[in-house]
Amino acid sequence: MSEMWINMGPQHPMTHGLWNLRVRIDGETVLDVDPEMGYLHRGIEKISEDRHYNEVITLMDRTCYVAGLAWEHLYIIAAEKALRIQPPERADYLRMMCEEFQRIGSHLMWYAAFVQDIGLMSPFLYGMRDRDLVLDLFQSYTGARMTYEYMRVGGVRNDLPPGFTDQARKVLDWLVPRFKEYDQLCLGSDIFHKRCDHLGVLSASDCIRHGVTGPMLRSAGVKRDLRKNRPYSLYKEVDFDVAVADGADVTARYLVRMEEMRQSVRILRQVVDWLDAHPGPVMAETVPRWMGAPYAPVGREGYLLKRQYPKGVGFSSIEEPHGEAQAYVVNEGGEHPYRVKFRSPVFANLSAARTYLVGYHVADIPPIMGSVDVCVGECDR
Amino acid sequence: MAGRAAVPFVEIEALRVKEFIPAAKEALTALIAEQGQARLIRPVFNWAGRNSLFPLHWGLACCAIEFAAGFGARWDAERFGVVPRSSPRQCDLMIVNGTVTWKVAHKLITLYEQMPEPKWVIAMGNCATGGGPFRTAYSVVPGVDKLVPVDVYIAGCPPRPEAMLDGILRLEQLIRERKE
Amino acid sequence: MQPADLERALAPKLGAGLIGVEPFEGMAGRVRFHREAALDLFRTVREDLGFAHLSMVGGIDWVTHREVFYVVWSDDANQYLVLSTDLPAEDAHVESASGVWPSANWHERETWEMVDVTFDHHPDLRHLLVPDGYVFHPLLRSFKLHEPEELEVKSRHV
Amino acid sequence: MSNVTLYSVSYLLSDTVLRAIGSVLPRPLSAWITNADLITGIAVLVFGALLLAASMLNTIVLIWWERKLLGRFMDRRGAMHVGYAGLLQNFADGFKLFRKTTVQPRDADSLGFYTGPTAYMVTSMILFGILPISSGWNSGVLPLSLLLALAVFSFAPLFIFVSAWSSNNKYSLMGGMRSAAQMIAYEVPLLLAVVAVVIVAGSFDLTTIVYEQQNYWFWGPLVVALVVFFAGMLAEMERIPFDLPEAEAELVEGWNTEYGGMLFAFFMLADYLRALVGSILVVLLFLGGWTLPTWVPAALTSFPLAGIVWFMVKTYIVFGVFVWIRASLPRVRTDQLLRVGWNRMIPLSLLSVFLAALLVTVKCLPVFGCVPSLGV
Amino acid sequence: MASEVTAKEKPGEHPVLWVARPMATAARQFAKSLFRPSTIVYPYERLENPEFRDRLEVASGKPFGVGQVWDNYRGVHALNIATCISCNLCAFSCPDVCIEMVSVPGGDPKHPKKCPQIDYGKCSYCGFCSDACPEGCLTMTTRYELSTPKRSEMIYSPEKLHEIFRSKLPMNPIRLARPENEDAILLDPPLCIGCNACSRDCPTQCITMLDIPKPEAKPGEKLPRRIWKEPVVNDSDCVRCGTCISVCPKECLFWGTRK
Repeated sequence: MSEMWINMGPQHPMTHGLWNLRVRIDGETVLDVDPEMGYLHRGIEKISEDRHYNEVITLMDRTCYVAGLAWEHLYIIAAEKALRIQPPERADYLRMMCEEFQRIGSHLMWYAAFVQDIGLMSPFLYGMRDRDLVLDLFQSYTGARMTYEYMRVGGVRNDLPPGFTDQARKVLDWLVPRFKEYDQLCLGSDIFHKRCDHLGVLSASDCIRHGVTGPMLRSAGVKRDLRKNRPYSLYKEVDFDVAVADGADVTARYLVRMEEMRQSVRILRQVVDWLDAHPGPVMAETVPRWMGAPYAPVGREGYLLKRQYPKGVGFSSIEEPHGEAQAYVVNEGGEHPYRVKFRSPVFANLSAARTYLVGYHVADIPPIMGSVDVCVGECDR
Repeated sequence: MAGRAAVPFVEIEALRVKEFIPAAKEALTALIAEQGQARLIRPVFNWAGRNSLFPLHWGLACCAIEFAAGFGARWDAERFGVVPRSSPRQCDLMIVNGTVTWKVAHKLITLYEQMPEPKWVIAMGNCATGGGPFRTAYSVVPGVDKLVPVDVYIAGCPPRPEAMLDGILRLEQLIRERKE
Repeated sequence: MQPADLERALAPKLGAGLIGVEPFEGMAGRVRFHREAALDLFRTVREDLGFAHLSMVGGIDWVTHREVFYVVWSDDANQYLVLSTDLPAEDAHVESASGVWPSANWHERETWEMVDVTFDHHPDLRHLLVPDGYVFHPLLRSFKLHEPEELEVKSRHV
Repeated sequence: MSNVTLYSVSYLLSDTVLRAIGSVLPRPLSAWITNADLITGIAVLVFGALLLAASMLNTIVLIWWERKLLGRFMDRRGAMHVGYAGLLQNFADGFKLFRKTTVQPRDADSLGFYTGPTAYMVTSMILFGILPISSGWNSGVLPLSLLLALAVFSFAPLFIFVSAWSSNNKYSLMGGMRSAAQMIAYEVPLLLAVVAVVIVAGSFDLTTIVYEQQNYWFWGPLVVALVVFFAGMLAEMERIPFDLPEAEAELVEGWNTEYGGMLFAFFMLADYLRALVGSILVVLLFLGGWTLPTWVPAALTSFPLAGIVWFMVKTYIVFGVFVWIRASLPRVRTDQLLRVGWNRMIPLSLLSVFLAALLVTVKCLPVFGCVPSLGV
Repeated sequence: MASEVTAKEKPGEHPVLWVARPMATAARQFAKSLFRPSTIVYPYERLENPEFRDRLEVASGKPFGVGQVWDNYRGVHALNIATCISCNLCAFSCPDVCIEMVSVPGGDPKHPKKCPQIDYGKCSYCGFCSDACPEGCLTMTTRYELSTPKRSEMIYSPEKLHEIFRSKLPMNPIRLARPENEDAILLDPPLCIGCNACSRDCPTQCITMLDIPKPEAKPGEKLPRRIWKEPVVNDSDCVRCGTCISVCPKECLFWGTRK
């Protein structure tokens, strides 16, 4: 067969979202790829400029729909830095709990999607089933399954409901043996190793050249986790290890994500214990008037500029489930942020697609792209 | 008996072969118009059509995750015979689950046109219904009903999987009440 | 690494191209430079100072002028650094960083289509997020959002 | 026991009916209607109709069985709201697909586009007619029925490739090519494994092969052949882990991407027909067909149609194993599949032939009859 | 705590017998879910029913949320028209601009009572409106089934929202405490003309117009033409809706910290 271009996407079972992977193939070999993004570009950065600082949070949940709370956390840290607000300690612990549960939820979603890519049918449902238990926890304190709107500038919306921590421990106890089951279904099978070993190799130096972060970078043996390297929130208070693997291939990425979930469980046990022992306020005491939700915005522009709230630029960078996300919030003293810029880890991971796809087979594309864990929402924003 | 009066049976016999087929067609159409579709067969096909809706498997945005959760172990939409297929040729239900951008709009229309008749569309979530929180954005179609005809809207941001199932059941009810 | 150290390290290489290094919360500093010195700065920062990892490129429209900022990361120093340059609005172009950091490629494409800053010698300056042939630059302040127009609804049950 | 075949039943049926009609008709007509040639012709038609009904019904129940089993493997319920426990679900699917319009893509080759699925379906249905169901229940007494079954079985890649080629889609084309390569690669070990069975049984007639298993089932002495045959059948049936031609993740729906409506239903039905035939062949060749071990109480084997019942039970259990594999294994890659086929399966199947020949030569087969096992 | 465990050091679980282990795992799952899969038979079984959750948890052995709170699920709103004060705060705080204040019967004819009408085709269920509601009359309930064949049916009028309120669904119980450092409505006295607009439109009637002494006109100075009254805001009753600021014709009211 001669060379031809095929379009994998935008509607294709491999993409898990809305993007187009143009592939030039010769027989079954991939010669060149060209990802085409933007099918889910919703102008979130532009809409944010027309919204209040707190109202941007509703967009953050939808930016990355599998890791909404992590993106809320990202934005909130940047906005608080731009506005010079310090959240109370309990709120920080709650945010850490959110992010770690979200990491488990996101990785379970990744697991479900990834095993479907290599043709495993039932683990998809196991992953979704266990993710639903995590979402139940979210629902019990934020009030929604996926779009939480839980964090606020200066704290979080509400404290935990009674009985939450016991339920959380029960779910964690349920999850740990499940991880073993997942490993049995994947690592225990010879076909999985045949399918995924030495596939989609992206070496550490290539990762850094192309700005690849997160589990993909750690699978290449680079021990870099922002929670450890530059602890934000209160991550320096908790005890955990960074998951690293050798091989830089699909199996290594699987191993890293699985280990990250185990480490998240470990962090969560500590955080939940702390939350049990230390009740307290969850909202900072000094929040600008127009910050909290129960206030009317004032129609006339210019009024707030008279008040001269401190101007500033906030930069935050967190270890999102997919990698390093960054936010850059410019506060010009108005009620709306002047400019919000996000750095999506998936955006960078996808931009290196040519490096880790060329030379493999067409049938290898789904496992490799599955191991990258594409979330188009945050990539296109 | 108007149909038969127009093209009597004897006359059809008398017609030449070249004219036979259009005349027979006309007679048949008239017959169906008079008596309606076969009374026994229509309910069967209606029952079959509403109990086996194959949705198109394409994830747009947040709602796609809830869509997937609806096919997960907990809600299991397959109970109602709803099995997602990847190829539009084998689908009869397009669940638009997420924000439709102008960049993907023509592809959505193409997919809709690739689906064989009879086909239905569910707009799941607020983005598909009316653009949702992104409707002011420059790149977003304010509602998928501007592109393809929508049968059922499911509100929610995103709708729970139960709400999605409720929407599918509502569509089944609509098909049951449908008049041809 | 403190802003003063950075300035000491950068000034001899860049000369007049360097405007100054400001402190920036949570980072090593914010290097402000003239666009003529862009490529020199990128090379110095990457090779001499070891900032091997480019995290993002973004643009801000300050109406009078446009700012392009680069966030880079060094593993050894465990520090972020912002490089930022101001460009005149009517003639906004700057040297592309994708020769130094390949990861800049897509970020610069996005910045180009969003805030209308041209990157010279960029290998592949095409539209990335918005469709081909889109003439507007949405993240400019002059681009306003509005409620969608009422379009014809194709519902079967109105 | 008189040898009841499906054809003899249909001949009897048409004969009786036509003679009854002929008895009330005036003389010249009655002679014409009771003409032997006409009765044969009608019998063939009736045979076809019966075959169609039986195979369709079985296939649809099989799909239901797979959906329910798969549901339990996945911790969910599967179809349950249409009919009792979802039994009518597949009928609904079938009727719906029957009513849907068939869209022929532009630039598709209409001859291949329509004949491909139809021929695929028809050949798969013929397969069902060849196989014996119970003692004395088969479509016809054929001394080489096993060979005929396998020959018809191997038609499929041709028709799949024709329909894939003519639908003018890159994914279909790649799926069709993979399918053809895979089926051809696995034909060889499949046939060699069958040769082992034939050596032990000494016949190509499936009924004889089953009678040979009255003392011991062949899976005991021929376990290697069973493994090869099972794996080969998985590949022939295109089920996970060998379902590459319709690998959903990379090729949208494989070679049936462009097919919708009734033609898609043909593909579906033919696939499951082939799955059914595969399970039946496993039961016939290795698991003793309709016979049961001798230690089973006579009450369980003596009721009317016991043979058919036990045969179907065995078939559905074997198919359940296929479903089990589908639920727990990922799919392999094309080149790996072919490498496994040529490098592992063929030596294994040769080994099984050798073992079978050895067993027959040293005459130690009756040993298996003494071991108290399932196959006693 | 456990020692350094990384994925690298953890040996991969290597295949024992090709495919045996995953098949054993699947079979174990099959045995577990043979009698009670975790599927909820949705139209007949509902998760929001706590007794059902209890039973499911016992039957399926999964932590299905006994003791979990469902009351604060954010679904359709419930509106108590009787206590609504038409303060407009919900419409103000809606990030998606899906709330419109429409007139409802009741209230005096001069100032018709206005209650929120919500377009569920736009609402993102963020709960900002119910957080903002000072009287607690707009809450969110656990109802989530909103499918409809008509777009126009997705717009819920205040009466329809009131019906949901009367159906006594569990309502979102989270009430946010008001921060300590709330701003108050301040007056810029020289600009005020005493027009009574703020007092007239205040939904909580917390603004009273007090007489102020009319100053003596100095020679050569012209007194402003105005009514010699000034608004005084009762901070404890004020809900900070900003209506007074937006109706003030002279822009003399503003937010500020009261000394």
